[in-house]
Amino acid sequence: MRDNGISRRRVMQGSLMAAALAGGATMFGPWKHNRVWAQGAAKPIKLGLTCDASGQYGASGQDDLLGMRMAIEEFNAKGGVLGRKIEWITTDTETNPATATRVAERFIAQEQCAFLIGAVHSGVANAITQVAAKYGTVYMNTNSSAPSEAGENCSRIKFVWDGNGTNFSKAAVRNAVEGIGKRWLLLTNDYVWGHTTAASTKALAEAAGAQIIDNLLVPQNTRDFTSYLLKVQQLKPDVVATAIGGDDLKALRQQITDLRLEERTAWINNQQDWPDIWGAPESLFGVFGTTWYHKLKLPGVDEFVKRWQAAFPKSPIPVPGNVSYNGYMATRELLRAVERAGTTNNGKVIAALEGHKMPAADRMQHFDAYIDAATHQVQQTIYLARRNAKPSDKTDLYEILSQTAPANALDAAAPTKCKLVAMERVPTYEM
Amino acid sequence: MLFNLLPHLVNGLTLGLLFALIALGFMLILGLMEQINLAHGSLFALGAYFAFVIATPRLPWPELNQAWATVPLGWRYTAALLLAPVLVAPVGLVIERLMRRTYGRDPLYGLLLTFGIALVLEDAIRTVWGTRDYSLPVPRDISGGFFLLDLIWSRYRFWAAAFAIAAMAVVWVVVERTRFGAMVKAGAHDSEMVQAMGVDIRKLRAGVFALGTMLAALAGVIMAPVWGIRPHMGVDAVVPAFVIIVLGGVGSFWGAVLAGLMVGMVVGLSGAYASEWSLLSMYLLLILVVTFRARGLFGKKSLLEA
Amino acid sequence: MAPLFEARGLHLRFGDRVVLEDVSLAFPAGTLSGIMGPNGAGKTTCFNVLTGRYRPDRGQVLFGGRDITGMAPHRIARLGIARSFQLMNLFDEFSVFENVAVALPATRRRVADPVGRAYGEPATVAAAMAVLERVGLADRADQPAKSLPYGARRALEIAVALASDPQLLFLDEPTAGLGSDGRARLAELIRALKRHVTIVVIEHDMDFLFGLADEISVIHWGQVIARGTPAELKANPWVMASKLGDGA
Amino acid sequence: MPDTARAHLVRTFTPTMLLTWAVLATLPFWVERVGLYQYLAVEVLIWATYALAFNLVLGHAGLPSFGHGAFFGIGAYAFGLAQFNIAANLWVCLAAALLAAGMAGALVGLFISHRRGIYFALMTIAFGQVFWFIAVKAHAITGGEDGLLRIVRLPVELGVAAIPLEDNLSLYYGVLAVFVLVSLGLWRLVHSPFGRVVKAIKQNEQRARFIGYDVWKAKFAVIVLSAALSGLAGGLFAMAQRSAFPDVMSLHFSGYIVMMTLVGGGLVSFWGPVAGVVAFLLARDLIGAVTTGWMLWFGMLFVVLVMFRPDGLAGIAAGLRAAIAPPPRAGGG
Repeated sequence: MRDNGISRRRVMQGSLMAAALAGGATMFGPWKHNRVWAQGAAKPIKLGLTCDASGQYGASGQDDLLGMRMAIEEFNAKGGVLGRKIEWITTDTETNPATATRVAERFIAQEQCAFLIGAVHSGVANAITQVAAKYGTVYMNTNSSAPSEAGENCSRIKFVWDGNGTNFSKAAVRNAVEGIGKRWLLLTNDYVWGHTTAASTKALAEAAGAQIIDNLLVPQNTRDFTSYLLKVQQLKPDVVATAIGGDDLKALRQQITDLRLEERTAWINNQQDWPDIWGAPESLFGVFGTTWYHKLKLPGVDEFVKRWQAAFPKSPIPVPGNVSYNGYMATRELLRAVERAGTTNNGKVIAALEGHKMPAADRMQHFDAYIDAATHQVQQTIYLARRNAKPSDKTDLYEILSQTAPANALDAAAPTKCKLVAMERVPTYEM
Repeated sequence: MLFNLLPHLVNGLTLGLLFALIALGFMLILGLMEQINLAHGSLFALGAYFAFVIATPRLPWPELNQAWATVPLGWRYTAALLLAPVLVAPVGLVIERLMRRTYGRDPLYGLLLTFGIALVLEDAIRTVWGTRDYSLPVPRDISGGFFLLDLIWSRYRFWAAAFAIAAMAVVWVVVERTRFGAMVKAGAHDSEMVQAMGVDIRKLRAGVFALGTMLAALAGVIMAPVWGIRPHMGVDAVVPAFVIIVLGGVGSFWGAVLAGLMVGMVVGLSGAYASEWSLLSMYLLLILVVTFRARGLFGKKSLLEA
Repeated sequence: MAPLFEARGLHLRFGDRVVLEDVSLAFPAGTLSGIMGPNGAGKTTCFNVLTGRYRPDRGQVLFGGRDITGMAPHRIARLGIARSFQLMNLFDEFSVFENVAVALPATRRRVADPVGRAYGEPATVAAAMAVLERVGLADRADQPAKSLPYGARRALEIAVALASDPQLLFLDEPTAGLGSDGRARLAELIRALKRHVTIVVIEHDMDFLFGLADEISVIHWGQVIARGTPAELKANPWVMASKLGDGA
Repeated sequence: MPDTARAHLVRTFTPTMLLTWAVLATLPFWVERVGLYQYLAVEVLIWATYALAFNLVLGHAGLPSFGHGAFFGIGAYAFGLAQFNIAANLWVCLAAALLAAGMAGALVGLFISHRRGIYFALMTIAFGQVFWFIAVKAHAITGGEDGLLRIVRLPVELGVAAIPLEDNLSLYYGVLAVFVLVSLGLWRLVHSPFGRVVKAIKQNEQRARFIGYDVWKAKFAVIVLSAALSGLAGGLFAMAQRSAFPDVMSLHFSGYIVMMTLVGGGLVSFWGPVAGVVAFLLARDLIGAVTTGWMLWFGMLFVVLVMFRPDGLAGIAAGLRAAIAPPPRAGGG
């Protein structure tokens, strides 16, 4: 039971309704539940999976969902959490914040979800966060990597599982300035994620001694980059650092590789998501970041990939990538935190997550990771990669160039921007 | 300065030709039938998807697909270019069939009907092919880059622009120099007269719609390597198309061509010198022109204003 | 005395086609004037210039001595000039009553009122009913306009023009599509109206016009080729020979 | 003719109106019993307000606007910006939403009130895109695609007391109050002299001009009014969402409001748009829970309606009524 006013009101409405209907049959909603509990068993814990199925991040959202489902199935296979089975529900959030708000409201108020998981788009993540914060519902932002997620838009109830633009810049910029050249050009998607990422790249590059010769702002939904590419050629920079996202990047990639411009200039990209790569692998270019790769030479990775493939033989993408990985890790760590807390009480679950350390082996990364108590962001290994010239199979698209320890990729400014509200001011619940 | 500007002018020109190509089928149906086809973008997208199925190849019959895959890409691509529009044409004919109920009514109904059809087709594409992006492979001869003005240019882009010119020339000849075109133009203004000439007006309308559909699909195939293939590409195409039509003036062939070039120039130049404004530029151009020339550059008075 | 309405030297071209050439007309108050001419002679275009739909290239339109050349139609209408249309031009979704009621000066004065009840005052209803009474449609007031038979629609077309209580009424081919019965009734109606309002009628039907008009102008090729009383025109063999009235 | 007079005297309150209000007023007591949730009810009311405002242009004035989302969105942003920069007071913020959208409507109206038919539709699309683009682009003001966040559900200040609207239930009744006022006001409007003249212009612009009406001015007024009320609904939406996002200004969302209004029967019925909103949002929620391709099905339904019943649900209902009982005499209803 929620221990705020909501439950009492619900009871009152219920009795009013019962009186009105004079014992009439109760109707149930049409939602597709994944009921896994037998009659009489303990009440299951319900997770609301807020994944895009359409819009700009539809493909990523569905890949994210597979990771979450895999973690849930693993827990259910061993008897659930706290002796309770785990149920889940998902609805298309349409890569649209307004839709995400409604879905979050429904998951919390109507579906009585204990926790929410999932986001790729930062607007969607913000929308869900605002609703969740109102109810105190713990929310895992799996894949939205705007630096503001762990900065000005951080929240006590939200945990951010992806590496962000600043992390990737930190991992990439200094080496590039020293190794490649000092004349830098920025190619930036003209929206919040692009701007914040470009700003952090600019600061880091200038600190390393580079000169930013121009910053070309590319409107969102640009498909034809010819005029920018001509401009890039005219300006003749040593390095082009891009902060272009989603579909726009796919289009850019294709045009650059078609013209072989990668051979003339060094390109540094921010994070590239596996579902975006998978659609057009031939157009990978430059150096880019990721948090995980399915052919990392680490113990457990192969076995994890096999389990994933066995669970989702019909997945449009045949192997898990960073997006699905984040979905899996966020869900698994949330459920583990519930186990550690011994309750679904949100305050206790948050406490169990804050500052939690996750060994490298357990996360299948090179370095230990931890959940930053100040920003609620997972600080983890950041990989730089480029296109694999000698792939071992058709999924082997990356050549991993380096791994950066969390400490060296840390966004130092984030804690000053992030103001978490005190736990006492968060509505509490236990479901 | 001029030397710096020149590449962007060339770019704007090629872009403009492609925009004009996208708008061409839209223009035909709007100008000759006085029907707005908002599903134009979906037909454009279908053309790209069908071409993708043929060229990659991803035919739904495994044996045939295997045999076809051994054919060189050049042939597969050519087949896609020729076949995809033909395959999309029936979809256009179905839309025309549905639209018949709106003939003679307020043109608003045609607009609403095709808006609904566009939503349905976009979701159908999503259901069949998923939300992810695909790319259309292009034969080596027309892909890659070449040097011009000391810069690398996309070969495909010039090829596509040349193709756009050819397609426009064919349409011009069909509309202006053939009996079919004469009948269509007459039918647009006086359907009774055409019927008196012994022509089945319904077949004529279906013919125009089929032609418009094939042009939309053809534009989709041509644009696929530039824009990529994804469910949303239809909306990306239909919006510039209607901007160009309104700018050029409803019913004017040369208006559409000129407007396409203007939009291309404006988008190309703003992309280079005021990049943040490049997407907005075409709307501002539209509002500017239409404020001073109510019916666009070469527009005539039309039923659509009623 | 100056005529109520006067047009002086109107010229109008559409592209390279001259539609009106030096057309001068005068309609004295209290008279019924006719404009006659074959199809395409420029009669309706002339009407459109007189009522503000087109602006002439040259020339002047005067109403009560005031220059109204090129004035917007709604302003001209407010001065007290009303017109009917050759192709019927009604508010099809409205009832017969509302077609007239919306055109009343009382409604027009309240156009900026967004909360009051339209036609709420008994005087408004009475005024509308009075107009319908005059054209013989009072008993059909509640019918939808589009359900009326053709002849009744013709009458309503005139009623809408009358509703604004004009000083000058232009009727554009009021007999179009009417049978002989309908024409007779319409002639009756126009004769009755003539007592209250100055009327100008465009007509094909020579007999219809000859029976009603005080003076008739004949327009051909965009020019006024003859003018006179019905009797004078009947005596003009040239006018009669050209069978201008043919083809109703 | 007392009969005629009575037929044209429209009552301020009608049975349909009171029934609609009553159903909406009791909704929170049973919405969860039918498998729905309070927040959805809030959205239904807001979109219903928006649809009624939109139908002023589409149904009553016959102006096919495909860019109305801009006004809704501007209202939402104005509400948030007023809250942050002027005063965190409900009245101030709602007034800001109304005014800002009304001003945007006036600007657009200057360009389009003399356009007709499809040209009108195309120009509204262009303006809608411009506003949408500006909203995405001006992130310093609007927060760009991240949205304008942390908008507070402000309490109703009544001088002596303040009623909080924090939870969905109280917000619902707050929005209901606005809905009742807007629907009552619009009902009066469409039966006022101004409303009838607008209706006349819709049917026959030329004739309206020749009986002495300044058609452009009337259309301009309708556009401004509809934009302002859409903005008001947008302001409420910002409260419900606790944020404002550019997406509602996109071409798709502008198209959705046309769909909702038309499906409900806005062309023939005052209350039709409300039915359309309910149908659309329920379909989105119910079909959307089963399949992500819900628009495929709803789109087909829409296509069929446009083809066979452009008068929408209201037309179907009227058809059913006529089939059951002989039709009543025509009147204002």
